[in-house]
Amino acid sequence: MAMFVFLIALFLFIFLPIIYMLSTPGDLSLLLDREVVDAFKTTLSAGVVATLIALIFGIPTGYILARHDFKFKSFIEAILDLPMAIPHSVIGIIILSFIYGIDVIKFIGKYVVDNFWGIVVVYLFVGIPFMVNSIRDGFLSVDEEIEYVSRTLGASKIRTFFEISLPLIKNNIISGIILSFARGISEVGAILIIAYYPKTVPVLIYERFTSFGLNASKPISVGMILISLMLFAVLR
Amino acid sequence: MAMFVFLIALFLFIFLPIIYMLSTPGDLSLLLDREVVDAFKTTLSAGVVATLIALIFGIPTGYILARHDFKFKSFIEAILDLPMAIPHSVIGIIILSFIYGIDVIKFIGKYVVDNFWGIVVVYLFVGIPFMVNSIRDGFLSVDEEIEYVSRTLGASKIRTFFEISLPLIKNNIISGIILSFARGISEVGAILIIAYYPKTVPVLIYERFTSFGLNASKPISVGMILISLMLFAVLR
Amino acid sequence: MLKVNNLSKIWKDFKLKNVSFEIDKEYCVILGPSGAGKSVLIKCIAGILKPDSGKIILNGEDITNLPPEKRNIGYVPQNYALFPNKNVYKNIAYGLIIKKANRLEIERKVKEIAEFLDITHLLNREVKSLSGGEQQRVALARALILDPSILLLDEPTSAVDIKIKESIISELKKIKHIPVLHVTHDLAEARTLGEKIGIFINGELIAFGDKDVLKKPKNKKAAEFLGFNIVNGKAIAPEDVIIEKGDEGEVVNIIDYGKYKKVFVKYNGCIVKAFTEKELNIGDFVGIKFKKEVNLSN
Amino acid sequence: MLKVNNLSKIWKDFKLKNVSFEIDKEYCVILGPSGAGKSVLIKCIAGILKPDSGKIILNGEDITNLPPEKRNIGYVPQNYALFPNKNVYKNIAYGLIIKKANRLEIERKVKEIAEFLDITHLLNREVKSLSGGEQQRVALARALILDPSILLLDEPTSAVDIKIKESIISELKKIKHIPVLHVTHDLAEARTLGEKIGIFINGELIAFGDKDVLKKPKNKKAAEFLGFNIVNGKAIAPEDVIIEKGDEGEVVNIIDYGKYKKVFVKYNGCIVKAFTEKELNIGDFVGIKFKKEVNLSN
Repeated sequence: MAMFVFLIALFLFIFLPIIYMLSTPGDLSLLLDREVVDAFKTTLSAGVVATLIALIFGIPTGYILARHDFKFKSFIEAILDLPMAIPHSVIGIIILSFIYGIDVIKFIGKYVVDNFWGIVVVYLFVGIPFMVNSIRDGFLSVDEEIEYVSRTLGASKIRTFFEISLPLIKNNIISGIILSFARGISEVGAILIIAYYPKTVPVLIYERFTSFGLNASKPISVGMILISLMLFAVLR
Repeated sequence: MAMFVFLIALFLFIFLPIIYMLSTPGDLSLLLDREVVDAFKTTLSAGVVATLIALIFGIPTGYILARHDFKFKSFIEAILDLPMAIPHSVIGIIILSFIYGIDVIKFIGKYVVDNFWGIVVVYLFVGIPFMVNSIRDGFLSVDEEIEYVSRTLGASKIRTFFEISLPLIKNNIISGIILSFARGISEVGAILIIAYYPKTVPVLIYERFTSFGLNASKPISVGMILISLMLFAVLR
Repeated sequence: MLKVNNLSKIWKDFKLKNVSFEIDKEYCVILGPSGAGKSVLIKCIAGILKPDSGKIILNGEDITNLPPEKRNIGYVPQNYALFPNKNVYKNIAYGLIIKKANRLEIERKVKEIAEFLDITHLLNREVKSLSGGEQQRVALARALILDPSILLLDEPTSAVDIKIKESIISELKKIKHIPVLHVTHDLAEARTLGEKIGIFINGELIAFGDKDVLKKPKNKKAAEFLGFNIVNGKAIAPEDVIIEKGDEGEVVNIIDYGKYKKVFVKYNGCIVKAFTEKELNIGDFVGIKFKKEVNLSN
Repeated sequence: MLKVNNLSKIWKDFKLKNVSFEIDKEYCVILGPSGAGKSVLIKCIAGILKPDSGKIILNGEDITNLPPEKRNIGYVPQNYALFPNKNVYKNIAYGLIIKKANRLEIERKVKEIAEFLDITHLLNREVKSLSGGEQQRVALARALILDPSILLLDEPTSAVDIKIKESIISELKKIKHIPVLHVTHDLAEARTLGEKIGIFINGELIAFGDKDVLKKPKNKKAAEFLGFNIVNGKAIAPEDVIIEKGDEGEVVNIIDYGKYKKVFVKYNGCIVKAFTEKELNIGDFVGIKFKKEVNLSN
């Protein structure tokens, strides 16, 4: 039972700062400030767009990874996981170097750098592993025999996919959406490098902190925490 | 097979920028720059310290979560997961607010703000969920009957823990170490707020980028990617 | 009528080697130990696996390269694989819905098949709440509702206990109107259900024919799998061993199955299994007589 | 000697209700359906679960509140639970190593027990490479090496096929020197091994005594679990049903077990199970006679 001391220590280390923050949010009317509202709009809409793209590409990708064997499969899986392993500011540098480094796509630069679509690109980049893994794990948990039976009963491969497999992984799709959305809107390191403007909430929090100090950034942080907690509650 | 288009698109979206970056690293002699070497030292040593602390607290915590049922258990598990859900710059604000907000611990501020230990605190905060989850999942995968048999054979609870359970989760401990270490050294949002100094590598990359532009930050980024890739390779 | 011609397939650790057989409108049981590749055979016929070589002909049509949805084959996998997101009714109706049958016809047919298999009371249940035996019947109903050209059963009783197994066997006996191919490792199932019987070991169909196949193993491997005693190169079924008074063999083990005892007798340097209703103890000496012997080819 | 006194325990979905019994240096089999709580009983005696009330006395000492490591009890769980990170030798030696026995003594004892259970050839193997039957023997050796005051076996044959089951039973028969408490759902195991027999249904020990317990069920539940036919409030063992010529009953199902057939006969509105060696078909009419009947209390 002495072990409980360690558990309680870790718990308090995380719990106390968060609960203190939520109980002393500062002047919440700051959340109505035009710049703050715009930042929330930017963050959430970029999150939605990036998550939708991740979903559209993630479903077929997850299905293939769960159901097919092919050359270099584990290499491809490793690459798709890689954004989780790369430091955040490095991700910004990687994306920027690539866009400016390859002549034929240089023109994309103006749509990405300091642009809404730059935020989407970063969110997508960091969110993909969460989406793909959730969906792949979902398909892996669906017994293949169920799909086989559906086919012997007259449903084509594509029909079986939509009638049987996809409905069975509903929960994995939801958690993929939440995880990749939450990962996206959390990002600040890569965003500072690629798209300082239009400001996302984490960037604004950083800016307010450096320009006006802790109290100026607290209410916005509380707003962001509440969104995260909501997503997190849905996930569980 | 049309589905493969989606998989290939996602793969290239992640793979091309990274491989381009690695193939055009810029002037790698920059890595020998005194400030760069110091930043690597700071980052890695803070990572090691934070990971060690996480390990020491994570093993008993993971064991309790896997083997005991108690009131509020799922609440505690949720809180221990929470750092994964909170945006990075918000984490900085949360920790800072807490330290400066509670009178009796205000003195800690000088050991944390712009200090090596501040980096450790942040790394620990963001790394805990990875460590605890890996270790808990490890203990969950150890059949309890094995522990029971060990006890009927004369080993006390504590002896069974060290002779049987702990050796069986070796791989989970290793992945817990890598994941929490990698998560730590990736962090930049919270670090910018709590401990800009001593500079960690991600902070230095950000600073070089804003002060001298893309090319000045590329070689350092490549160095950081290589470390991440190495850790990632060990993990798999 | 199903005709399988020189079918070969390597899949994971399993293989089929040149399997050929033919069945008419009859109940065919293919018997083999676990891991012999029986499921691979079933999956090739269902169209789930593509054979490496060989032909599958169903009612005169070469279906070797048809996708499963075009074969009209009823398939009941080992774990039943009910659709977990649909209730029993929807599971059974699935094939008809896919075929866009009209609602009244679907209702009528589901009712009919549910009555036939005695599961009318289950129709509104969720599949998660069903017992193993109930799941088995629902899976059977789902396959039979489309009037398939053949029914494929993969170890239908391997996941249920003995009582349910006996009741499933009695349901399966009712299926008379279409050919059935049933693979199993269970001898009692083969004896009870099989009109045609195949013996399948290590990817090869080493015997195929009527019930006599079970009584006349061709080689040692088959004889051992069928539980025969092997004495001096001859195979003797345990039921053909008569235990008498005497001192030729020593009883080394006895398992009491209630109605009779299975005894293991050390005889001529080997262990002979036999059944008896006599009261015996370990260490007793007995006489042994063989009612029937089968010569083994190798 | 083990004495269990009014033991009660609620754990997960299982419960023990006031279980009392006593065993000497004998082989005791407690028989009950899966889910009856048999494992809970074993775990309470091993000290893994703490009973809610009641006493456990082993060789005169009250061990109810002792931790498992102080009880000197051999425990073989259902899944064997070998230590996967140790080889067979280290698994068997574990208890002696914990007790800090000297190396030579450990070697000698491991060798001895390995010979007794015929697993000397396995000592250097990794446990992952063992078959179910081999794992079972290693687990047994690991428990027996400490000369426990009692050996607890939890469904020792539930994970293996029939051939291995028979060989495990023959190993278990060798254990004569210490009391054994063996729980199972398998009737043949109880008949073959049990010197004392208990019947355990729904957390209650409804019968306990010598082998006769299996032949004289006290109530309907026990009779049904033991496979008896229930006709007019009387229990008749299937082996006590004689199938003759006649027209009292209609054969509704036959399972062919080789040596004999199990037949299900519709008789007086109920289904009577019986064994016969006669050639019968479904739909045949037969006569029925009961050799022995047992009156049921409720």
